[in-house]
Amino acid sequence: MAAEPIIDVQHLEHTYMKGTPFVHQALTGVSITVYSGECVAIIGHTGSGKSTLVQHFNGLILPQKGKVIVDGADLSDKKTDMKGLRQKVGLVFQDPESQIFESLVGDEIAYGPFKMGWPIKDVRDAVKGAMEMAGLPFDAMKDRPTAALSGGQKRKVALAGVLALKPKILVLDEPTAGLDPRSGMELLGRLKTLNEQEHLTIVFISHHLEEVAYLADRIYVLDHGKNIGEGSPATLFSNKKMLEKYRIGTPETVDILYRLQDAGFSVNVAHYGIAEVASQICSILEHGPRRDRYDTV
Amino acid sequence: MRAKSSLASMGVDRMERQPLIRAEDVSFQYKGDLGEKVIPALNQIRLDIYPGEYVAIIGRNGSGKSTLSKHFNGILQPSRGDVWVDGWNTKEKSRLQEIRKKVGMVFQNPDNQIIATTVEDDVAFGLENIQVPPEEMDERIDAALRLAGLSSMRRRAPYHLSEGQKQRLAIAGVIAMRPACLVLDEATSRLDTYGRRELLRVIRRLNEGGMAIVTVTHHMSEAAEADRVIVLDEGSIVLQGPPREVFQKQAFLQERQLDVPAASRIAGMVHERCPSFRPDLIDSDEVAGEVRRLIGEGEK
Amino acid sequence: MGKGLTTRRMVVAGVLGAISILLGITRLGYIPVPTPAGNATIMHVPAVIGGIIEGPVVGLIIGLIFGVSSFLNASIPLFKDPLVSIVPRLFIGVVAFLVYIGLKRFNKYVAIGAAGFFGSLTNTVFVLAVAVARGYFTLPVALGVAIANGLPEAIVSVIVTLAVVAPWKKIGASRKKKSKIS
Amino acid sequence: MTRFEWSRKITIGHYIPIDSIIHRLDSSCKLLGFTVLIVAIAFCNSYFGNVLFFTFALFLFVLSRLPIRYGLSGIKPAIPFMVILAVLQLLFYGGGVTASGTVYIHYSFLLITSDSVRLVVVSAMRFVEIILVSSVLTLSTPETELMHGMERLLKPLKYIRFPVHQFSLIIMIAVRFVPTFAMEMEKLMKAQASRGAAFGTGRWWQIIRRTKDMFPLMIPLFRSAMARADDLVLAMECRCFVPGQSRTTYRRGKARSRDFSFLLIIIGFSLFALFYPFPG
Repeated sequence: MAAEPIIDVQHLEHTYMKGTPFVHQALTGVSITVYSGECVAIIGHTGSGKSTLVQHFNGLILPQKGKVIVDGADLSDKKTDMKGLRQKVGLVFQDPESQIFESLVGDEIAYGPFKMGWPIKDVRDAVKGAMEMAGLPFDAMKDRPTAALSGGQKRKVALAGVLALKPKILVLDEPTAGLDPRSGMELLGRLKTLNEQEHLTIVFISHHLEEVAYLADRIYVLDHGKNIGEGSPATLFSNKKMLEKYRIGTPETVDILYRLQDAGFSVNVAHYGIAEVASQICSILEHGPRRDRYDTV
Repeated sequence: MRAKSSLASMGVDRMERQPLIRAEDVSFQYKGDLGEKVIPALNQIRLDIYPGEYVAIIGRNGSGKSTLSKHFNGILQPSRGDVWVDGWNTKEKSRLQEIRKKVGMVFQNPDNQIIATTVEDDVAFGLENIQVPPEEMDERIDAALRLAGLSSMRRRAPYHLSEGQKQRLAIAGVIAMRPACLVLDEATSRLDTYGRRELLRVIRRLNEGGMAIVTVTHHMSEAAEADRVIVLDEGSIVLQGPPREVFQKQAFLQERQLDVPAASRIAGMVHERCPSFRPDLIDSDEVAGEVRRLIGEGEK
Repeated sequence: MGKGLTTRRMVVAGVLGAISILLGITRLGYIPVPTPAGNATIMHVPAVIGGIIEGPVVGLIIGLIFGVSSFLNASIPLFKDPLVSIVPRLFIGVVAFLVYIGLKRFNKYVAIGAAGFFGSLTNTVFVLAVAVARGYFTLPVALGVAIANGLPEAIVSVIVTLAVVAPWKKIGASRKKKSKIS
Repeated sequence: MTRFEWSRKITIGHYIPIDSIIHRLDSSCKLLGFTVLIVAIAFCNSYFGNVLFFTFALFLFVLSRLPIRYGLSGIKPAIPFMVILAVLQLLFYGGGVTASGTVYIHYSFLLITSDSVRLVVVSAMRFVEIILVSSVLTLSTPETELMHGMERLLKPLKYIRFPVHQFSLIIMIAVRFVPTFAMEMEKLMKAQASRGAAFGTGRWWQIIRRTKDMFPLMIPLFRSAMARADDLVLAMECRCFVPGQSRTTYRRGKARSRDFSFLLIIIGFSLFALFYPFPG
């Protein structure tokens, strides 16, 4: 992992509807750093400010207080080139298929590149590349009507529409929400490939801890507009107090380990994969209880 | 193991009771637009749902599970076969009102089920339709909102609610009509972990109060809560039974692109290495309990 | 067109009415094109669309919703007069429906465009007619506005109506088989 | 770039929850009374009648205990329009001189008569009066109450087979969905902007191009509206809704004699100010 920060957010605050009775402070001082090539998950329950935070990354919301630096550009600086920034940071919203408006797949994906004013040949190459990254065969799909696609395919088209701008950073707001589990798994697999093979920096919001565990190198936990925890999935899932206090929930496998721990068995919560849990249980059964009472007071 | 209060889980009782919903050889085809070839969405489904039962219907995308659930209150009528609700055929148009009063239904997107501009008016909407006397409405609205955990929201506008609260409002709007059965068509699929947990709590409470629940879901941990799981594939019922039996057939389910709860997979894996470990476990509580049981026996 | 207000027609009237209100209370209803007002409004387009897809009653109700919301939100004296802001709007969807039905057999695509055009002109002409009758404008001024504002607005209306209704009615999809990048 | 953050600010009603006689009025009586008043103002052509209406509008504002600045805030942005309109009317409306009218100025095409002056003054007054009256109504009544009031008001029309329930439900659905579409629209704008969209590009005369810039917003918005409509129809039918079938009503009117006296006063006053043959 390259140790170069590509997104640097310091003490960021944001208040909606300032000066009205409905004033609402969504961010109360977030500081997070994303390094180039990383895959970072942002979790926290509804209303914790996750969406507000990520909309700062491509300048849809400008910092009111605090600092946001994306790939060297300071977003508080009025001279920052927004168009360039939005090309560099691809933001995929929740239910992105709702933004599809062209009647043909190819045109839909080419919308962004055309708006950037690229020559037609580059547009074509960009669309082709994006479709392949999103798992849509170019020749078979580019002239298909968008109306006839399945839910999973529509989401891929929307993703390709963002990838076509060749972003360095991909930001996704609940990428698998509303998809059936199969399509969701496939999409996660694509994202993992993009991160590992195309070296795309990925930041994503998720409620789904299994998904976070699968994809993320590092997790930030947000609560009431503040980051209150950070770490690898293993360190975070080992922090039972935090999971409970901030209503984050626990993946089922972690939950089993906690229950065993509560019963006095010595288990390692950092090893929460299904096979790992099974083998931990087997070793308890095979080698006797090995209750470690000092471990769980 | 798990104590279920629902009467229907006791097999003896089931024989004597009349089914609330009965599907008899139901086949269904969507009408194609311009004579394109039509694939049957449902194929000779036979199914009984009993009062107070908690049933989960699972299956991959396009397996027909949503289509089936829409037959239970006459939104769709079978192309062949019949669906009976409390003795009434859903094909009888004049009975549709009665049928829908018996079988309430909640869908995926809560925003598109809320009609009124305040929470209480929305719950009242269904009551007005079935001509509940105005004097009785207040009490029914109260009760429904309390069950759905929304009592403090009565005068709120729906757009001030969270997604999870909106979905509970949709449920309140249905249960105020006092149906015998609540059908949930992927009602939790758009909710976050917390919202889903709250919603499941409401559903469990309703079931404990005697309401039959039919839930169509992608979430196996949700299906594990039911008395009976029905697996649909290509429009046919391919497997049904209590969750612990169904989720043991992991290879069979995986062939049909269905997962099983992580607890069941772990139980299966442990069982392979330690045969004394029960393979038919469905949640984390049971897995931990089984480890305790075996260790406890070993210590004796 | 069928009988009375079905549930479907009610709901379509409701959601399109909501869009009409939304376009009116935000700047989204204005498209910056060269007219004396500086932009063309598309707030009446939901009424046109409602008239085309669900018939005259739906068109009329959406027109009414548009009218009342434009009366309540008006900041121009002309539209704070209910006779100017509400009454003319009732006819937008009805005219759009009649034009669509009349031309449908000839060519659906043209019929939709024409409905958009005449629906929009109905708005312009009726509003101006009442305004003249009420003494806000003289006839020559009104004629000037009708041409300078009404025509661009009608063109905008045709484009938007076609873009929205044609895919919904599943026509026009066959017109284009290849994407631009092919 | 704050233009992306607007959906939260959308309000349809402008209700201000304070307590006053006007706030407490039964909404159907209030709605009827104010409608009559607004229509009467719209038709009033005399100076004297308008002075009366103006005074009455101020009186209502005082009764409602609403800060008068809320009423004035509706007038301020309209002042430039009022001036332009007044000039237009003065310059071009001279031709409409009646027998009883007096000619003040007549120079070449310019013709200013007592009638055109009256037109200018009266339409400006009418505008101010209607602003005041309609803001009292919307500031003192929550939107939901307004809708219920309307439904009760229209109820007698059932006897001429006007679908009152259906009509009020449509209005309810429209009001209910405005905030939903506002949020959706904001999300669409942000999502398309993230793909490099710019709204209002091209030269000023490129009408088609400028209209097409709105496609990424308008097409998804309408498609979503139709999809929501499909869902909502199902949800309503599942809750036993059958159009035209009789229903009970949760919200019943509680109009008392006080409300009826208010109604009578307002109607009586309107008729008087409108039809009494004031001199001049």
